[in-house]
Amino acid sequence: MAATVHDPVEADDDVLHHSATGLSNEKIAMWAFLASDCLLFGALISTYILYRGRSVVGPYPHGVYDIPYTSVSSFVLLMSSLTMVLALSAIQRNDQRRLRIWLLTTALLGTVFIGGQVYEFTSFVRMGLKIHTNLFGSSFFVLTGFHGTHVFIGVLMLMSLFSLSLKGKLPQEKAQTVELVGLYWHFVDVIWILIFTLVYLIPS
Amino acid sequence: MGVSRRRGAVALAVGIGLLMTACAKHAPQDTLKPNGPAARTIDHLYVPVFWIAAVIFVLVQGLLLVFLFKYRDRGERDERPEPVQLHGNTKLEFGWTVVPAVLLALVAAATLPTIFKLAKKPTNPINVTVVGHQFWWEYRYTDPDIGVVTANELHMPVGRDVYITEDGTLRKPDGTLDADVIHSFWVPRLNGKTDMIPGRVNHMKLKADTPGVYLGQCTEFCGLSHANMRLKAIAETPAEFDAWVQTMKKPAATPVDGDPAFAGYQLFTSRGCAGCHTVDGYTEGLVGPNLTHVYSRTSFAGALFDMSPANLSKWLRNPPGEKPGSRMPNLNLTPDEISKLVAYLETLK
Amino acid sequence: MTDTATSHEVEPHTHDERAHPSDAQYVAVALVLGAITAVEVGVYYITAIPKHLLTTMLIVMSAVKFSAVVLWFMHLRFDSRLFRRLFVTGLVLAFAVFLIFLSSLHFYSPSRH
Amino acid sequence: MTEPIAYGQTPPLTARRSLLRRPTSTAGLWGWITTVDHKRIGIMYGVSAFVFFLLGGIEALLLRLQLGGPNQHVLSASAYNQVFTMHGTTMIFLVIMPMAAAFANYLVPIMIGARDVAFPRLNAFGFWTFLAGGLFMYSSFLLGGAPNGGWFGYVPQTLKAYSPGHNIDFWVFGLQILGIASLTGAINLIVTIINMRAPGMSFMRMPIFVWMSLVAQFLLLFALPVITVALFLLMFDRQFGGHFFDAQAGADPLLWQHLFWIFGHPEVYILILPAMGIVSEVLPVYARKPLFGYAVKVFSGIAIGFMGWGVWAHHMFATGLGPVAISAFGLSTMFIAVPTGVKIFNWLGTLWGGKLRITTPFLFAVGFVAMFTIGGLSGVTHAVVPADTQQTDTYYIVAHFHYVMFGGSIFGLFAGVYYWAPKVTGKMLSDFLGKIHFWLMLVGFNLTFGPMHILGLQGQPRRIYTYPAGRGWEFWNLVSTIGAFTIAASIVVFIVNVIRTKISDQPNVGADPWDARTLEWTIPSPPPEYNFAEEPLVTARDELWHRKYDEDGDGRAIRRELDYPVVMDEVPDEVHVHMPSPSYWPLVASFTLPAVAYGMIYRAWPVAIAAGVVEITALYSWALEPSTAPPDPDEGTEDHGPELDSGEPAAAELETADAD
Repeated sequence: MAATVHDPVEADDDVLHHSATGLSNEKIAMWAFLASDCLLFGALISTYILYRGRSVVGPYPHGVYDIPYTSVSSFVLLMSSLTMVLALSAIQRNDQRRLRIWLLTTALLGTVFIGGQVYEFTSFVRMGLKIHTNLFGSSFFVLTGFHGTHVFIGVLMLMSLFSLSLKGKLPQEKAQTVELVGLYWHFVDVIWILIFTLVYLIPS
Repeated sequence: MGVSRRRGAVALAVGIGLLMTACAKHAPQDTLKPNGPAARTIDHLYVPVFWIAAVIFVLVQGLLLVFLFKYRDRGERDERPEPVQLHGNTKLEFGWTVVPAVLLALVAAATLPTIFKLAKKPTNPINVTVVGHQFWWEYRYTDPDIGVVTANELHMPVGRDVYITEDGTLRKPDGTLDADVIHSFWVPRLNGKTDMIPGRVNHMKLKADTPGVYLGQCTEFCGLSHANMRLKAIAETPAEFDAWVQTMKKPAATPVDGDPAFAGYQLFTSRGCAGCHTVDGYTEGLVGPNLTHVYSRTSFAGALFDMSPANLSKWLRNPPGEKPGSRMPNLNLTPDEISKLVAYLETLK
Repeated sequence: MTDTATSHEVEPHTHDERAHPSDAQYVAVALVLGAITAVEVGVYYITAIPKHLLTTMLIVMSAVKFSAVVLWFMHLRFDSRLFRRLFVTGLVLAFAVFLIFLSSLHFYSPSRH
Repeated sequence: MTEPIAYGQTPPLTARRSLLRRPTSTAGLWGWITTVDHKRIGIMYGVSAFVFFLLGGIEALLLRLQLGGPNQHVLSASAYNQVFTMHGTTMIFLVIMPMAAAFANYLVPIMIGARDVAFPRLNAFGFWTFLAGGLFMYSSFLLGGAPNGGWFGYVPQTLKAYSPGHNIDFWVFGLQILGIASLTGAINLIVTIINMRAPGMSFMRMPIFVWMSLVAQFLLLFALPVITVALFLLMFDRQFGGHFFDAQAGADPLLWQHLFWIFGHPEVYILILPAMGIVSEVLPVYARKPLFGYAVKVFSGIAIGFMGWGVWAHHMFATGLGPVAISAFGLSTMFIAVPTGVKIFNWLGTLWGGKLRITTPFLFAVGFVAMFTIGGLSGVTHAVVPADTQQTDTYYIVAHFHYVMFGGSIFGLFAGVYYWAPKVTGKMLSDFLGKIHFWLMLVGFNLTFGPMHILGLQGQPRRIYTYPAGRGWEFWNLVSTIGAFTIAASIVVFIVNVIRTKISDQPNVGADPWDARTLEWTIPSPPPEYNFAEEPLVTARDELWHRKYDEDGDGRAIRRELDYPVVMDEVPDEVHVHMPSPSYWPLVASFTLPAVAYGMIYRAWPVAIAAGVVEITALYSWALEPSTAPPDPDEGTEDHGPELDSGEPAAAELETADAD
């Protein structure tokens, strides 16, 4: 069973007591926030698409992109979604050991992704692409930087959960906290799925 | 009742106001007095919509007033029972959804063809490229038989379309854009406005029915002197227009030593004017307006001042003081230098 | 008691939640996702595919991946309809608005190359 | 770092360690500053917004003085540009939006029978962030010049190349901070309305104000990210050499306009929908009839909300989008008038056959309908695209949107102020002064903005700091200026009314002075901190009315003979409801944001980084702090009964960190 409010473990939770829909406030809030974030990334991705092929000076995308490299880091982020959902599954079974393992793995995979992005950014800069070089530089760095910031915040939250769990302060009743962080984490992942296709793979 | 009378008075005032607009004698930028086909097309579209709106206005405000009067609680004397608790009426609500929708569909049916009609490229027009600068207008007559460059005052022959290209993609020889910020070109009695946007190219057409000076101005906020970025469209008979073209094609006046203007002519380069202004055959500045025939214009500095030696002197003393944000700096000219420069400018007819 | 908080359900609650998948199913979904990613990168290198077809294929594949993560990992398939409506509203709005925005620029041609 | 407390567990007192000792008292100034009570926050929203309203009003008077005649020298060109920019920005972001937030905060919980909003501390954070953002933006006047690019901030005018000072930076960062405030508020209210309704309060029984607030909050939820992105792009262009709007580098300045208006048009409905909701609450009470066509009203509100996303480019009809695109946007703009018109006719239907008590709130509500109708009609003329190319960027537009925003929103909000003032304070504002206020305002308003239609048609552009004589604009500009001062006089009457009422010793008005219809009138005025001593059970739309009145065979209302009270006029003794505890963290988290912004504007990176660290610390401390503090040992430890806990787990809180 999952951490919905119908979970017998959570049935005593306060959340249920003042809910008109039977759902938890926090989860509605998180979904509302993610729905809102769709427009944030929508605007950023559209900006990138609008400016595809409009830079008047180089470097241009095909000159700097390293598709195999980015594919690997995309795969890493994709797999972190799996470990995230396994962490949630673990806390719902009150399996604290696996919870910690999977939280830590997810945070590590996220860190690897960010590390990859840092490396990618620095190599682009070495190739002469900076935020002020051209339209491509501006829109690429801002879009992927925004996404990277989202991942970074996610890693912070995962590490916080991990340390709470170590201190024994993440009992099964708090599975929803893990679920909320998970929702955020998966969202960051699906945005990257779009970015990987629309920014890197689609030919211009 | 006070409610009705006062609201009636307001409605009356608005109505009278609109009438007064139509009759106002000195409103040279009045959109309700079109004097060209485009502006008239727009007017013919606006006026019926205005009257439809006026009917709905009278209907809604009238009903409000009637209800306020008829149903008001008269306190102690009021012996009506409590109102019927009416929750709605499907037929009525359906009606006042559908009727406005139908009215709007009619308006749309009139609007859409007009949009395309106005967007149509005119045949055999005079082509003028307009570039908006902070805070003045540059006109380049691009037809090979005209080939004139001027500023602020757009000359046009009556009865012939002028096809305006607001080109925000033009670049100076050094590669930088001619355009700076967004401006909007508007001559209310001839047509609606069109923005001139850096990096984009927009078009509009102007045509005047009768000779005259049609005033306009920039309508997109463009900085400190947005209010001072004015313009004139001068519609003339074809013969007058041709004569103007011929004048503009003449080479610039060149004073010879001994002329009173000669000292000014020399100052023009030595005090830096030439760095920004073009005088054909003499200087090639690319920042300010082309001055080859500046004194043939009736106004200057974004059509802010009437052309006169006194106004020119005032202007040269401190341009940003006269026109905030002007890119023409205060050159700290002495009164003597100013009068010499003005003497030179007066020869540039 | 004077202070029972608002504990009840207002509307007939639609029990549209279903049990969440097992770990094995999660792994299976992840394997599919990985496989699609591999195909994505693969087709990218097949130069024989015409550009428009390639673009379509890539967009379809990323939409499938997107949906898989949202439906399974984020449990949107299993959770309350309310969450689905919230998220889909945002998503569809974003798509619609920005598609209109980008395509409206297509009607404008003079300075585009 | 404090320890998290599991839900429903009473934390051990010794375990409480915190960077700041948690505030315990709800009394005095600190009680207000650390409050998480939605009603106090609502009041603070209202008072702050009113102060900003006065500032924005003074700015408007300065503008009108300058334009009262041709070639005036009250303001320089530079000052004029700052003042008109700040007037627009203030009235939209610091007056109408927070005023609507004030009403929503105060009323939504008590109208749906809840004890607080879903996230009380997030609510406090939202308010303080709004205030911090407003003060931050106004500090620019003291730091070298206020924003001067217009409330629409069009590029390239607002790029560094053309606005090299820090003016625009204050605008960019200020709006960004205000956006954070609005986004948190939107999420909070959405969750509250969806999830905190009392038993029986189904969606179709919700008061219409709650409905309109819900739609407006959804519009905020989806519109704010778009302006956030636009402002970020502008920030990158100005601060870090980006090229998003640099035509020289191949960029399209219209990107800004699209993003701005994709936000900006829904924003218009964000500003008007709450006022429509207020008017729809007020008219039925004084007509003694239910709202005509409740369901249609609700759905037209939702329809407006949706259609509001497809009309943004009508702000750009002169930008050369091409005939196909402008035809489409012209059509969508015309048809958004349908649901709007339906609303107007339904208000008329509400008055029809009623027994109208002509009170101040009623007059303001009727004034709303009358004035908004004018704004709506001139709006239709903008949808006629060719006509709009004559009207746009002239005073015709200024007239139009003031009929919507002032004749609409502000009249509606004043209707709400007069209507709910007795609920908030327990005292009735003077009806006599209120009516003077109304008539002065109505006349002044029409004198100010009516002539602007004419001026616009006569070709007077907007945003001009001066105009020459001889354009035919002198007379109506003078009238308009006189009108503006008439409005100012009406505001003075309002202030006198408020002060007189405040210092008067009139007896408490009781729970239901208007013989009203909705739940908020069942509880004492002002309501106790916990709102409802007993959770209400809702059986009908207009619950209170149905408790009081039955209908006879003709459908006429007849008062029920009851031997028990249906409202609670006084706060009962011996009610123990454990409410969320006050907290410092929202305050710290809010006021750190301007510090980050100052650091970035002045490139004082250590300041920005230090402030960022404080921000993160505050958010962490907040996340780990239980929403309800343990009982104070000095206070005795009697049983507080079940808590109304609105626990906010770490994850949800951390979200606020990246909500910007």
